[in-house]
Amino acid sequence: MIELTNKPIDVAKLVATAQQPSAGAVVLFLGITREFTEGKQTTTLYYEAYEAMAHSELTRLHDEACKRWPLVECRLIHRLGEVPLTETSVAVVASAPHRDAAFAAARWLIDNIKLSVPIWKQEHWSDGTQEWVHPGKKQDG
Amino acid sequence: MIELTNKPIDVAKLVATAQQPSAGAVVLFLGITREFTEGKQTTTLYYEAYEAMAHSELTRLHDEACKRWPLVECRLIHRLGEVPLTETSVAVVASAPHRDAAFAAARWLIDNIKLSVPIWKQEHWSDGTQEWVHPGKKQDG
Amino acid sequence: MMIEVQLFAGLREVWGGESVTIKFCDDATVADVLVAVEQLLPECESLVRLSRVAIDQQFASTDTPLAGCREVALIPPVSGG
Amino acid sequence: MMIEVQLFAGLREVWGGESVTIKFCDDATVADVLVAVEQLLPECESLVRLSRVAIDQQFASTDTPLAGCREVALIPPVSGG
Repeated sequence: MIELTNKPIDVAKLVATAQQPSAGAVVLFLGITREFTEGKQTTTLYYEAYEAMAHSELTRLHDEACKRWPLVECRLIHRLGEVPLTETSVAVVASAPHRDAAFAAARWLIDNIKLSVPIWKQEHWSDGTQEWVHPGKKQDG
Repeated sequence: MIELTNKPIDVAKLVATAQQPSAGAVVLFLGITREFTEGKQTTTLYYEAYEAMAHSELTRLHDEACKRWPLVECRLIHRLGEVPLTETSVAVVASAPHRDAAFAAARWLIDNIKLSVPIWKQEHWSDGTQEWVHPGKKQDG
Repeated sequence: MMIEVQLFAGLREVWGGESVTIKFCDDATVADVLVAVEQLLPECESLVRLSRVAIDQQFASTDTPLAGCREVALIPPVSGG
Repeated sequence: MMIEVQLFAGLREVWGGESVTIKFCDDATVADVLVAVEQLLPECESLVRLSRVAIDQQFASTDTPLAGCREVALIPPVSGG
């Protein structure tokens, strides 16, 4: 199951869906809004998506993970719009009979979400400036 | 923070404690009661501990993880007594500025909990028999 | 042929709109999209060079032809998660 | 000296009690605890051989002396988690 949402992510509900009788291990990863990045202070973050493609990329990653590992449950949720400090922007949960698969799948999923899903974050810095984050980008001009 | 408890583990509360402003990544691991192990069906599990030593071993692992990785929060909880199917016997949560540390710490902690914390599980099989689990043990007699 | 190229994040901000419509030759490819947007937004040169093109919501290699595609988007480096 | 050795899980079940009190020489070590329990519970031989001894709630090497210790426990392979 994958989801893009403008609302806060209900982590308790998400973890509960992964707790099924054939699973022995659940791994949850949350990406949350951090206050400091290389000494600069974040006030809040906004996320924008190319929604149709983000949906299909998340689905592709979900299905690929289910092929690679014997997962009992696998869910990916990304929040869009404003995500205040300490709140969850992305949640990945994977459950499996044993922990190797659950850890490997959760790690692979978040690594690949960060590589290929068309979602972007905009930093709102404490000095009042805003900045779209594009990894690898040098400052133009 | 480490805890041994006879009550169900409140996962939502546990994860919330890890969501602090200096963290960007949270990893939660849950060990849950699985129904089938090598074709045998589990009805329920019981956990017994050498409580004083389990407490000090969990504390040692917690402190060692906090030395090895730059963790913002780290909590270990093990439930004792009966843990019904799909419920959580052990919860490890680690948060850190970045995900490498959170994943590595959570994985190292659960691996080491399973090696050195004096807690034992008793399988209650669907055929009515009960069995203390001691990894590596050959059947005596 | 006229092709509407969708823009996002830093590119959308500089361009000031969600898409830009560009005229291409009938045998144009993905590589031509990158060149055209770079000329249109010279202040985003380094960002465009880091971007990938998605055709019909899938990443496309630079030699993919544009003819017949329904949706073209320029995908600057992503930062979700 | 008389030493009370705490037992857990499969060992406790076979012995039928939470601890066993055993007489040791004054210069006895952790290795002697393992030998004594193995003789006491021959049906648990393989399990005792896989077990570690904890002295005052810490795992102890086999040459650790018993004299002066407050708490001795036999720790069969653990299965928490």
